[in-house]
Order: sequence, then C-alpha cells, then structure tokens
Amino acid sequence: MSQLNLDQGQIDRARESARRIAHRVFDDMSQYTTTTVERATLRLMGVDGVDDNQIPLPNRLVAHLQEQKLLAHGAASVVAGAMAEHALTAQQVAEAVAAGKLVLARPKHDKAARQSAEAIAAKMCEHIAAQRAVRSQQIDKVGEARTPWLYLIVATGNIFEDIVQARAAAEQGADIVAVIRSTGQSLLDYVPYGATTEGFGGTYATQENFRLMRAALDEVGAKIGRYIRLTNYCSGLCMPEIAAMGAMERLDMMLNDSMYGIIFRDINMKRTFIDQFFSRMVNAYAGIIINTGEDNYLTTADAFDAAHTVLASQLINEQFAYISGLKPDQMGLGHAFEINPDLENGFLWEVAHAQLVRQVFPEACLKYMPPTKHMTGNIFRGHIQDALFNVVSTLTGQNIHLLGMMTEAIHTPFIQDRFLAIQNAKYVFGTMRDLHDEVEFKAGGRIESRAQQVLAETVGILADIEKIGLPAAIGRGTFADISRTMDGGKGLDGVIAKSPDYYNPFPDLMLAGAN
Amino acid sequence: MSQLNLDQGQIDRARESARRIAHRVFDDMSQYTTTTVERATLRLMGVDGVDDNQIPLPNRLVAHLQEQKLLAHGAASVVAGAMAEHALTAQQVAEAVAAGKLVLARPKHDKAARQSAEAIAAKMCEHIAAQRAVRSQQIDKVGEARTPWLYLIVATGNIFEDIVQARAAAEQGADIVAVIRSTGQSLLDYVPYGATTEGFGGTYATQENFRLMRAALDEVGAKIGRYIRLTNYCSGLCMPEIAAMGAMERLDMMLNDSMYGIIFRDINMKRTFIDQFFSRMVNAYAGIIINTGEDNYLTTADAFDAAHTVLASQLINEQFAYISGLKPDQMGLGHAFEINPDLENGFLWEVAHAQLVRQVFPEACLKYMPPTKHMTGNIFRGHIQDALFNVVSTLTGQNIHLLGMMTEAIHTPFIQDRFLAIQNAKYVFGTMRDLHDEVEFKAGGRIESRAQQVLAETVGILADIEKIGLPAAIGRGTFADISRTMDGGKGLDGVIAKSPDYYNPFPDLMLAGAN
Amino acid sequence: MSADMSKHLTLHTSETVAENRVEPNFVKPYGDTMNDGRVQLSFTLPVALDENAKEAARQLALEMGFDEPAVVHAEDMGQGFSFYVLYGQCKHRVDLSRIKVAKPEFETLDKDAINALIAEKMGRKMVVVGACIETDAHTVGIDAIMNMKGYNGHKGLESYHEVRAINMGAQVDSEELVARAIEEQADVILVSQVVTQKNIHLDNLTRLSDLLEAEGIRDRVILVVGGPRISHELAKELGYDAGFGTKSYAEDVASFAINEWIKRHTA
Amino acid sequence: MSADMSKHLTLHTSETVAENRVEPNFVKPYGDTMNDGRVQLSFTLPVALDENAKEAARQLALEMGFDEPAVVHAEDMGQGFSFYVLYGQCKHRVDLSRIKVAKPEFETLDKDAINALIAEKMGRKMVVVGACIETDAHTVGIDAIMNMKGYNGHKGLESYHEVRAINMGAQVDSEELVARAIEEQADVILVSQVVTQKNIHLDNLTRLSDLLEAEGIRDRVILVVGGPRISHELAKELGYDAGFGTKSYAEDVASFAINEWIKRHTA
Ligand code: B12
Ligand code: B12
Ligand SMILES: Cc1ncc(COP(=O)(O)O)c(C=O)c1O
Ligand SMILES: Cc1ncc(COP(=O)(O)O)c(C=O)c1O
Repeated sequence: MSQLNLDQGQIDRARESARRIAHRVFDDMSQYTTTTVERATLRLMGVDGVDDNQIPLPNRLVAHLQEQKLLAHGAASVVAGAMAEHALTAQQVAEAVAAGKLVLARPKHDKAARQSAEAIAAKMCEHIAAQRAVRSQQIDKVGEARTPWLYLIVATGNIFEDIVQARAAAEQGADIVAVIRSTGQSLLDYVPYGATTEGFGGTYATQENFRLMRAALDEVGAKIGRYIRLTNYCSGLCMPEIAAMGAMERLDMMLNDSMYGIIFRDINMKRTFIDQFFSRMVNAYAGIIINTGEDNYLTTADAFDAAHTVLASQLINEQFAYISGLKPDQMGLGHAFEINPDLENGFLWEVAHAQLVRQVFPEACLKYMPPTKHMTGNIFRGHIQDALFNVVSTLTGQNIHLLGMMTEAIHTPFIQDRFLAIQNAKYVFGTMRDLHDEVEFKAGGRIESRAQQVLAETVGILADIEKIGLPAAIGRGTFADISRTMDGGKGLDGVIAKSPDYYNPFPDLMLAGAN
Repeated sequence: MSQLNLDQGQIDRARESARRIAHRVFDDMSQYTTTTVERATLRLMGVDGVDDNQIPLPNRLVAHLQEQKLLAHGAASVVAGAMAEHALTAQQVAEAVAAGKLVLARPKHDKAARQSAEAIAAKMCEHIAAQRAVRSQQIDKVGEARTPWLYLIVATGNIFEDIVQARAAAEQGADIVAVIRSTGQSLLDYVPYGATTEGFGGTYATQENFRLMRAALDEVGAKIGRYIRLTNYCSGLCMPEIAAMGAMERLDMMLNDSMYGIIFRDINMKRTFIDQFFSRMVNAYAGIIINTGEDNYLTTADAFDAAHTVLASQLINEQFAYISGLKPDQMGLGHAFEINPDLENGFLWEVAHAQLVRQVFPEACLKYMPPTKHMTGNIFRGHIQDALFNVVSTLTGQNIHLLGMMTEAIHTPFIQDRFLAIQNAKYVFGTMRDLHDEVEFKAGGRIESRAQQVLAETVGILADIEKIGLPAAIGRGTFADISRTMDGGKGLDGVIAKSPDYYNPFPDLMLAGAN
Repeated sequence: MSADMSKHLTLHTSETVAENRVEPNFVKPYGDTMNDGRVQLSFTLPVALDENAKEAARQLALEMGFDEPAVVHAEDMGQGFSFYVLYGQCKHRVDLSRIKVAKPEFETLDKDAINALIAEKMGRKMVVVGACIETDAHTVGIDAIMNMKGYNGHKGLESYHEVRAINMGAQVDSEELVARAIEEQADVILVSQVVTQKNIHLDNLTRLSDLLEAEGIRDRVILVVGGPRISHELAKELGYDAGFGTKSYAEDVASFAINEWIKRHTA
Repeated sequence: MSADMSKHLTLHTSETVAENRVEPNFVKPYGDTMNDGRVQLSFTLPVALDENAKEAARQLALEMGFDEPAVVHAEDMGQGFSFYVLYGQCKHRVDLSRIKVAKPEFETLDKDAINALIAEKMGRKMVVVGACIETDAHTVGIDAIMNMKGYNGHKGLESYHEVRAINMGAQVDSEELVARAIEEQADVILVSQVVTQKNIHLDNLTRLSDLLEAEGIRDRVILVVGGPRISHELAKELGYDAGFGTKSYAEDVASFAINEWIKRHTA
C-alpha cells in the first residue's frame, strides 16, 4: 500500500518519550529481583522436577533460599557454591534441599561459585544457541512462509488432543500454532509439571507440554515441508520461568507484554516490570519473537476512541524490548481489528490504524489480532468480520496474523472452525495477492487524516505519561480503561531487593549474545 | 473510486461499432412481426383470460388470425374493425372467436379501424403512464434507497409463499424483489393465467401473480417507508406479452436481453430480435428498468478470458435499448463477479472489470451479479465470496446489486439465506461507506492495465462482429461459448413477414412518449 | 431481561389466564414453505473423506430425524478428519403452547423508578457486591452491569444513587466474595461467569452457593448470576435466585433485585 | 468417480474379502475431543422471536438427539420469523464398518487406455448420445463430460477418437432423445439433471426410462445420469446403470461405459 503521509517528527518525538518512560522504569526496577527470576535462573542451571506434593523443585529451592535470607544475593552463586562443596548437580542440590537433607548457606568461595555458575550458565546458553541454530537451519531448508503468517490456537485443555488439532491445523496451512494456556495459570506462582490433560479454556504451559508439541510440529512440519512455529504464553506470575522453558524447548514465539499482567491479571506492577525484563532477555537470546498484548486493550476500551493508547503502549513495549536485547524483527507488537462493525466507515478506520502501526514500526514483526469483542453467536456474520480483517491484514502488510474464528463468542475453536478460518484467510490473501501494491489512499482523505489524528493523540498521551511516570499513568486507567496501583495486585511478596553483591550470570551472557 | 485511465477514443470506437451492429439487425428485422408481438398488442388492447383448456385468449385470437391469413396485417386493426362492426370490446371479440361464434376478416373500413385501434391503444398508454406516475410519486414520498440497491429473489414456485418471503425480505432491507420464473416457462409459447402455486425453481409469470406481488410490496413498502421495486422476466418466447403485463401492473424492472433467449434458451434469433424490440419499447414507455443478461455468459465461458465479450454485448444491448426508446438510467446492463476464487489476484481483475463497465456506462443503472458458478456446497466459504462481491460493488459504484446467496450451489434461497445475505451486504456497505471516495488505484498498475486490455479486446471483437454481422458472430459462439444459427432454435414458426399495410398503434405512441 | 422481553411475558401470562387449555401450536423449522422442516447442519467426522464417510454423515442426519438429508459439501481436512455441510428436513416439531420458559417475574423499571422504589421500600441504600469469581477474568460483563459507564448507553449500578455498588473485579475467590458480602452486609450478590469450557462455570457457581450455605447467609442475600451462557432456568437449577444472559442491563438486574427484596420482606 | 475414489473402493472390497465379520467402528461428530459429538445447526422458525421461541429451538435440538444444545444466536427476522444458530452434542453414532456405499464397479482409465479398449473390444466407435432433458437447461455439466474442451483440464468425450459423441444440449424432450438414440444406434445415453426443486429431476428421469422401456430399447443402451445432486445409489434406484455426481469427468463415464459394455457382451 502506498504510505500514508505522516509527520516523522511526531513519530520521533513519541518514540523519544517512550524511551525515557521505559528507561525510568527500568532504572527504578534494577534494584530488585523476584522469586520467579531466581527460579528461572535455577531452571536454566538445570533444576527441574517436582516434589511429592507436585511442588516444583525450583520453588522449593527458592523458598528455602528465602527462608535462609539468601535470595537477595541471587540463587545462582549460592547453588553453584553448594554444588561445588558437595559435588552435586544443581538438580541434586534441589532434591537434597527438598528432602530436608541440605541447608544452603552463602558460598565459601564466592568468586569460585560465581565462576562455576557462569560456566553452567554458559553451557545452557550454548544449548539455547544450538536450538536457535536448529530453527534457522530448518527454516532455511524449507523456506519461510509468506506473510501474513497464519497463526492458530489450540485450546482443548489436553496436550494430546491439542497435538491432534495442531497437526491438522498445520496440514491445513497454519504457519504458527499457539497452545492457549488454561484459565488461571497466569496467577499460579509456580509452573505445573509434566504432560497435562486437564485445563479449562486452554492447556497448562509446562516444559513437557512444550517438548511434546515441539516434537509433533517438527514431525508434521517435515511431512508438509514447512517449519511450523510454536507459541506459548510468557506471561503471568512465572513469566521468566516460562521464558526459560521456552528457550530450552525451542519455542519460536511468546506472548510477552510489559503491562498485560498488571492490567488484565492484576499482577503487581513491580513484579511484572522486573519479570518482563528478564523474560525478554531470555527470549531475545533464544531468537524468540515476542507478541505484545495491546490488542487486549480494545476488548475493554473502545477500539476507535482508544486507538492512540495502543500505539503509545507499542512504543513503550518497543523500548522495554530494546533494553532486553530484542531486535525489531523479534517484536511482535500487538494490535487488533476491534472496531464495532456497526460503525459507519469502521473499515476505513481499521485500515488507518493498521497502516499507521505498520509505518511507525516498519521493521517490526507486527501481530495483528482478529475481531473478538464484537463477534456474536451469529457465526455467518462473524465469518465475514474475519474476512474483512483478513483484507486489512494483507493490504497493510501485517506479519503475524491471528486467525479469527467465527465461533469466537461461543467456544474455544473446534477443528472445523480452524479449518474454515484458514480457508477464509487463504482465499482472501490469494485473491488479493498484490492488492497492497495497487491501492493508494487519497492524500488528505479520511483514512490519512484518521492516522494523523491517532498519531497526534499518541504524541500527546506519551508526553503526559512521561510527565507523571508509567506507574502513575497506569494508575489513571490510561490503558484498557483499567487502573492499577504500584503496591496493589498479586505477587508483590515475590519482589526482593537485591543485595549489593547480587549475582546472576545470565544477563551478561545473554545481552551480549543476542542474535 | 478514482477513475481508471481509459482511452475515450477506444470507447467511442467500440460504441460506434455496436451502433452499426444493432441498427443493421433492426433494419433487417423490421419487415417481420411475431405471434407474441401480436398477442402483446391484443393484451394491451384489453384481451385477457383463458378458454376452457387454459389456452389464453390472446393465443386463440392470434391463432385464428393466422388461420385466416390476417396476421401479416397486424392484429390491431383487424380486431378493432371487428369491435366496431359488432359493437364488442376486444375481450368480447376474443371470446366470440374462441367460442367459434365469430370469424374475423379484414376490416371494412381500414382507416376507421386503425383510428379506433389507436384510440384503444392511447387509453392503455394513459393507464401505463399513470402507473409510471404512481411509481414516481411513491418514490418521491419515501425517497430513493441508496445504491447499490439490494436485489433479492424469491423462488418458491408458489406465489403466496413468495409473497411471505418477499415481505420478510423487504422488511429486512431488500430494495428490489425479483420473482424468479419457473424452469421452462420461457419455452412456453403462451403466458399462463391466474395465481399459480406450482412452479419448479421459480413461480410462473402471470398477470395475476404480478398483481398480487405488486399489492403485497406496496403494502409492506408503506409499512416500512420504502418503495420496493418488483422485477420479473421479460424473456423467452413471450417476451412482448410479459412486457405488456408488467407495464399494466407496474413492475419496475424486467430481465430483458437482446440475445439471452437465443444463446441460453435456443430460441430462434429472428424471433428474439423482433420480440426484444417490441418488449423494450413497452418497458421504455412504462419507465421500467431492463436488466440485461451478460452475467450469464460467465457461467458457461470463463470470467477472465471472456471479460471483453461481456462489455461488447453490453454495448450492443445499449444500442438496441436506444432504438426502443430506453434512457440510460433504464439500462440495467448486466455483469458479474464470476472469476474463479482460486485465481491469484482474481479480486484485482474483478475490480478492473467492474470499474471498466462503470466508466464505459457512467449513466447506466448497472446490474451487478454475485458469484454463482464457483459457489460450492461450502456455504461458509461462499458467504465470503459474496462479501468480496459486496466490496467490489460498493467500491465501483454499482446500482443494482443482486445479493449472493451462500446456498447458491444448493437450492433456491431459504428465508434465512436471504436474511444472512442482506446482513452481509449491509455490513460491508456500511463499514466501507466512503471507501470508494478514498481508494485510488496505481496509475499503470495491474488493475488499470487489465481494464485497458479488456477494453482493447472489446474494440477488436466488435470490429469483427461488425464485419460479419451479429447473427454470424453468434453462430461462431462469440458469446458464452455457445453457437446458434439464424434458422435454428425454437419459435421461428411464430415469425411472420409483415404485409405492406401492417399496422400496430403502439410504436408510434410509445416511442414518442417514453419518459 | 429487557423491557421488550417482559412485554412478551405479560402477553403469555395473560393468555394462560384466559384459557387454561391452550390449543396445540406446533412449530417446525421453515426453509421456503411452511412445515418443510429445513435445517442446516455442519460437523466434522474423525475419519478421512471417502464415500463411506460421506454416507456416515448422511446416516447421522437420518438418525437425528431428518428426511432426505443431503450432504451438500464434504471436504477432507487432513490427519484423518473430514468436514461436512448438510441440509435436511426435520421431522420433529414442538408444541409452542406447552412451552413456558421460566423467567424472573418482575417488570423492568427505569433508573429513576428503581431509585424511588428502593428509597420507599428499603429506606436505605441497597448494597450490591459483585465479582467475576474463581479463575474467570472476564470483567466486561459485570462491569457493564455495575460500573458507572454501563453498557450500550445503559448506565451501571454505580450511577444509581440508591445503590451502593461494590465491584470486586476479576478472579475473585468465592471465599473472598463471601467475606466481603458479610462485611458489607450485602443485600445482593452478583456473580459473572463467562468461561464455560468443560462446564467449569457450574463447578464455580456451585462452590459459591455451597459456601454461602455453609456461612448460613444464603437466605439473607439475593443471589444473581450472569453471563453469555447463563439462562434464568440454569440459575434456578443451581439454586440461584435469578440468571441473566446477553443483552442484560443494570436496570434489569436492579428491577429484579428490588422486586425480590420487596417480595421477601412483605411475605 | 475419480481415480482417487476407486482406490478407496478397491481397498474396501479387499477388506471385505479378507474378513467377513468386520469389527464395529463407531463414529461420531468431533469438535475438539474424540466423541464429543459437536454439531452446528441453523434454521428459521416461523414465529417471532421471544424466549419461548428460543426454547422451542432448543427443544427441537433435544428431539434431534443433542445433549446440552445451546442456542448461541437468536434473531428476529420480521414478519413472524426468527433465525437460530445452535451447537449441541450429538448422541447418535454410526457404525462405519456397516456402511458399504454402492459404487459402479470399474477402474478409471485414462483416455488412451479407454480408446484402446474400445478399439479392441468393440471394434468400432462407441456411440454416446447426451442431453439435458425436459425443462432443465443446465448444460455446463453435460458439456463438461461431452464437449471437446472438457472441464478442469479433463478433455471431453468429443476428443476421444473412438467415441462418437452427440450432445443434444438443453431442454431436450425425452421423446426427442429416445428418437435420436434409436436413430444413431446409441450404445450409451447420458442424461444430466441439475434442477432438483420439488424433486422434478426424479419425475424427469423416470419419464425417460419409462419411454426407453416402452420403446423396447432399455436393455440395449447403457443409461447414465449425472448432476450435482445425483449419486450412484439414487441412479440405481431409478433403474439407471450408473449415476455420477460432482467432480466427475469424461474418463470416469467412459471407463464405466466400456467396462459395462464388455461385461454385457461377454456375459
Ligand atoms: C474480552 C475477552 C477477553 C478479555 C477479558 C478482559 C476483561 N477484563 O474482561 C481477555 C483478553 C483478557 C480474555 C482472556 C481470556 N479469554 Co476471553 N474473551 C473475551 C471476549 C472477546 C469478549 C467477552 C466480552 O467482554 N463480552 C462483552 C460483554 C459485555 O458481554 P458478556 O460478558 O456476555 O456480558 C453481558 C451479559 O452476559 C450479562 N452479564 C455478564 N456477566 C453478568 C453478571 C451479572 C450479575 C449479570 C446480571 C449480567 C451479566 O450482561 C452483560 C451485558 O449485557 C470473548 C468472546 C466473545 N466475543 O464473547 C472471549 C471468551 C469469553 N474468552 C474465552 C477464553 C477461553 C479466554 C481465556 C481463558 C483464553 C486463554 N486461555 O488465554 C483467557 C483467560 C481469561 C480468564 N482467566 O478468564 C472464551 C471462553 C470459551 C468458553 N465458552 O469457555 C471466549 C468465548 C473466546 C473463545 N471463543 O475462545 N478474554
Ligand atoms: C450456470 C447456472 C445456470 C445457467 C445455465 C447455463 C447453462 N447453459 O448451463 C443459467 C444462468 C442459464 C441458469 C438458469 C437457471 N438456473 Co441455474 N445455475 C447455474 C449454476 C450457477 C452453476 C451450474 C453449473 O454450471 N455448474 C458447473 C457444472 C460443471 O457442474 P455440474 O452441473 O454439477 O456438473 C458436474 C457434475 O454434476 C457432473 N455431471 C453433470 N451432469 C452430468 C451428466 C452426466 C451424464 C455425467 C456423467 C455427469 C454429469 O459432471 C459435471 C462435471 O464434473 C448453479 C449454481 C451452482 N453454483 O451450482 C445454478 C442452479 C443449478 N440453477 C438453479 C435454478 C433454479 C435455475 C433457474 C431455474 C432459475 C430461474 N428460474 O430462472 C434457471 C432456469 C434454467 C433451466 N431451465 O434449467 C438452481 C437449482 C436449484 C435446485 N437444486 O433445484 C441452482 C442450484 C441455483 C440456485 N441456488 O438457485 N443457471
Ligand atoms: C501478552 C499476553 N499475555 C497473556 C495472555 C493470556 O492471558 P493469561 O495467560 O494471563 O490467561 C494474553 C491474552 O491473550 C496476552 O495478550
Ligand atoms: C436476461 C435474462 N432473461 C431470463 C433469464 C431467466 O431464464 P428463463 O426465464 O429463460 O428461464 C435470465 C437468467 O437469469 C436472464 O439473465
């Protein structure tokens, strides 16, 4: 599509505001770690498994460190110290602690402990880098799918059923499969273990489930000659741990937002800001594309009125992403086709919004979400809403294209819903293959003016946020019409002030080595 | 939409060819009348009803005139003469003839007979003009619907069931209701009589059915405050009679094509060319919008390859229409969205074709037909094909918009099919209300080039047709990939060479008085 | 329940009063002719497409009671699945005259009338505590009912000056909700349940009402549930006082609540 | 019948031979879990929308044998009609192992092989007369089979040098078709029927076969019908030798015809 005429000065100003906003948060949060950051660190050092009560060993170990008042120093060196001292693996340390056979203390040789922690971490980084290489090789071999990539969810609650559905979806044309997480997992302060078959509205994110799905997709991908990307939710109270698991198991994308948990799950702000930094760093290193959650704002706020909050949030997410080492092509910034279908000229505004985002983030791997809020039980009408969404996506050159389901208002997708959704998108994308190259929108017309207006509003709101700071802005309900406070929400008890000698081997290794 | 850059010289050349093609046919055919033209004349003079064997009296009377070798003089003056001589109405003459009580002969006072025929005809013209005035008043009162007008069909086979469906359709938003005709009626050489309840794939076109449906639509129109246009088929072996019935009963539109019967019903060429002239003249006078049938070509020929044959035929239909006194805004020139949905960039070509037709006929009341041939039993996919058709229609400013049915490949529409089709169109038209005003297509791009190419091919094919004449061109299968010969097909026996004193009062009255 | 629906209710009730034995009024699906029974179906079969699978699809429709079922579309989906679209003529009919849907019995008033009624009958503010319970985080529905802004132009309970509306938001444990209701001396508890996969809403709702019973306050509160898959009938079955589905607004709930309160306090 | 379908046929036949008693193989619709029975329905009821009408829609689904039917969409259509979308869990299941769809038994050959077989076995051209009979004017189907050009890249019978293909076109009276078949000494008659409203195709097809019987030539011709709503089973019921539905091509019909001719002339 022809470029809309936008003021680059405004874009730069908005981005600068966002940069300062994000850095201020980052600086404020650098003095803290969290229980899940430490658990993620332990997982990356090789701790896994659960105790008899199904409590994950990383949780047991971190709880122990908290009891021993050791966590502020960072779990890595304490555990590395114990490993050296007792000639145990990290896993054995965890098991011993869980069994009550071992009580941890500060390492005798702190420097040595750090060095050995770093060595363990470096090995894990090698493994993750190798996974990244496998991905690249496979993509090189079979070639990259044309964008917009077709992104489909499976959400049966049972990983084995999910696999059946994911294979069928891939065979039908999906480029990306996301395993939706069970309702409520995001508020669990631990990651469930093993293969799971009992989720509600989704399947638990566990490392074993990741592994099973990855293997299934590799297999079907080999059969159909296309690399199928796997997605999960790096979100909620265990964001960093899920990042770690995903990096180890070669996930390709992660839902990962700097504010979603705060706003939509009432998770504490500090907790989220700290966790998102660590998790994104792992994602960056693993070559994972993150998907941010601005689309969600439009399910509680109005898509027309709140369009500028989406762009403002994307700019903030972008800056947080840069801080964690993510590259633009790993930034799946989220937005959505959520304008009320009854609004006259709504399609024009959708085009304006989608194209605005495209132009503000020319290199990003944009994630475009289908209509959900205004979908109804009228599946026939819904199928057309989805078709027009498909039109906008191809017209404005979106990258990650989440397929709309005509049954959105009814149930998590049935196999036929997905089948028909793929047909819908393929038909639209094919019959309009080069339309983006043909269409120009009138200079000074409604579409261009709308985009300019949203951009101007974005500049304004970011200036306001910069003035009061992001936490206060969230407190005012700036995003999604939902308001949260700095000390409210779940998970604040997991925020730990770092001691001056806090040590974690991963940031140095990962921030340096991101692709 | 911005105008595509087309060569006006080419358009003019094509139109000139078409003019010469049509005039040559008209000149050749002027020496003939047909049985149905004469029956139509009698109907317009007041002959109606059927005999005991359900044979319409116009048929009985014309058969009698043929037996008496009187038809070549024109039925009007013979019957007017008999009326004067026996002090009977036209209807009474017909009844007496049918009962075997009267044998007609050439009028004793030919001039007087002509004069009285003209007086009778003038009265009918007044009635038709009054009907036209009613239509204008009603439209003035309630206002004209926004284009594209939503055009829906009812086809239950039972006029009373059709009425139920038509009312519901109007209430749901239809602007035009077409009562589809029973399979096979077009090959009947008479018009059935009375209210009918037994059709296949449609309901018989009878004058009583016209009347019933007109009354029903007037009633529902008054209720919902919108004038609902009524459409039927002025086509087949009784084209002129149906035109007469429609004019009397205030139909608003008629499917009426100069070649459809030849090509798709294997009706004799001469018969059709003669009938179409008379029927169009009646339509013109009655203020009826004709709908031509070029869309049908794309059900037997390929919509991409044969695009130029559609435009060529429209130009010919336009010229025939001018000859009969039709004004551009009465010309519902037909075309269709029939490109294979699997064709890459098919949507671009549809836009090119639709916009080309729009620009070549800027004042015409274009009739745009939905996908039919490539509709399948997959109603979900079909609903999207219809949605994209709706997009092209609003984007290119079509006038008469026949609603696509997702069940096209399955059955004549159920009430819910129509309901959902209206929703589909209303949603698309609303959400894209001003899109046509915003979109420009790249100069020299694929869309414009495609339109230019089709136009150039049209100029070429019309030049060829002009060389060999339209009948020979039809013989070569130029249209719809179907070939017909001058003396083949049904109904040739109804073509009668006029005697030098042939008389018919209507052409003079109607051609002069068309609106 | 919207004003529109309650109109129908009145109608049906008066009919019932007028004549106790109603004439049967059989109704069947309609395609294009009365009683033609036409129905559209679609489903997936977990077998690859072949002629036998297609016939299986047709036979299923026969078993459902369709005459002349036609498989109008059949398509392979890969991995041993196939998709079907069918049309058939439903043999079944239902007697509309025998259907009397359970509905909360009240008339929907407007905001002013509701405020006036509360003031008059209760002589104090009505206390309403609401939440989206357990794992459910879909607050848009409960917010539509409770928050100032409301929904579709219908203001929420917070805007009613005779109502003290406390919206606890998403993923509230039943225990928390009950504690708060006790603390606030709630007259009404509003619960929203949107996620219904594997009938999790039934478990959640049962859990809440059991807790209220256990705390001995079930009878003291008016207990209302809402959500897109909630019907009044279902709510009643679960021991709730009323259930509200899609297109409910604050005035519907408030009208029911004050109506019910009056009934309980005058009975 | 496509080559692909006949592959399945062979498979099933050999299975049947291998073991005479097949294990039952029950199949149910599938939504997202094996045997969950999920089915989508939509239909219109000839009553205005209200809660009772919605309940009637639900009860119809119950009668069809659906567990937990849910009316997920209900909308008034005006003029006393209302539209419904439902999902439910189908209780019925069918035993795939008991389904053996009648199929014309032949192997689809390619054009060259067909020509060779005709030359070898008949020693002359095979005469095929085709038409779209009675009021039906849908020639695209019969043209797809008979005309030179063919369909979807499959050439039609006119392109087979061992076939004399006479396509009479649209709306041909049965009498005319029979007369021509006699005149041309047709080996095969191909009939197309596309319009099926009120089962008019059944009347037309019966009429033709009665005429052929009356003329005493029914046994001398191979009588084949095709169309989008035609199945081999239906054709057999009507006394035809074979029936072909959508996605049939010239080679399918020609393969069947020569196969059948050989069978008749060697028996
Ligand atoms: C918005 C939305 C979200 C938002 C919620 C934001 C928020 N703060 O509410 C976000 C993005 C966070 C979200 C997340 C998820 N969602 Co969600 N979501 C939706 C969506 C698109 C719209 C729901 C909505 O807001 N409707 C508008 C409101 C106004 O309607 P309503 O809820 O029906 O409310 C009305 C009435 O029902 C009634 N009412 C409702 N509650 C009450 C209470 C009382 C007391 C009364 C009187 C009346 C009443 O009055 C309201 C106004 O008329 C629906 C799909 C859809 N189009 O319906 C899916 C949907 C509900 N979500 C679904 C799922 C599965 C999820 C997830 C579990 C997915 C996942 N695994 O990640 C998560 C987890 C959420 C969780 N833990 O609960 C499924 C549920 C499937 C099912 N039937 O079980 C749906 C149907 C989508 C789908 N097809 O998969 N979701
Ligand atoms: C094209 C078309 C027309 C064209 C026909 C042009 C022509 N010369 O054929 C025109 C515009 C003239 C037309 C008119 C009408 N049509 Co029409 N038409 C269609 C349409 C859009 C496509 C049919 C088609 O060509 N399919 C492509 C061919 C290749 O497929 P096919 O016929 O299935 O053929 C394949 C197989 O079935 C098989 N096959 C078919 N015949 C034979 C024969 C043999 C021997 C063999 C072996 C195989 C075989 O092989 C073929 C290739 O694989 C359909 C809707 C649709 N999408 O299906 C409606 C449709 C068939 N028409 C319909 C109707 C009602 C009519 C009219 C009666 C409407 C009216 N009242 O005006 C008229 C009257 C026609 C008449 N007298 O018969 C209805 C029929 C409803 C029903 N089930 O009864 C349909 C379904 C549309 C609808 N939903 O209303 N139509
Ligand atoms: C960024 C992000 N995280 C997570 C989720 C899912 O929510 P949860 O996993 O918290 O239930 C979403 C919602 O789609 C999201 O956009
Ligand atoms: C111009 C015209 N006449 C007539 C018809 C209908 O065919 P018939 O009435 O001959 O069956 C059509 C087809 O849609 C048409 O386009």
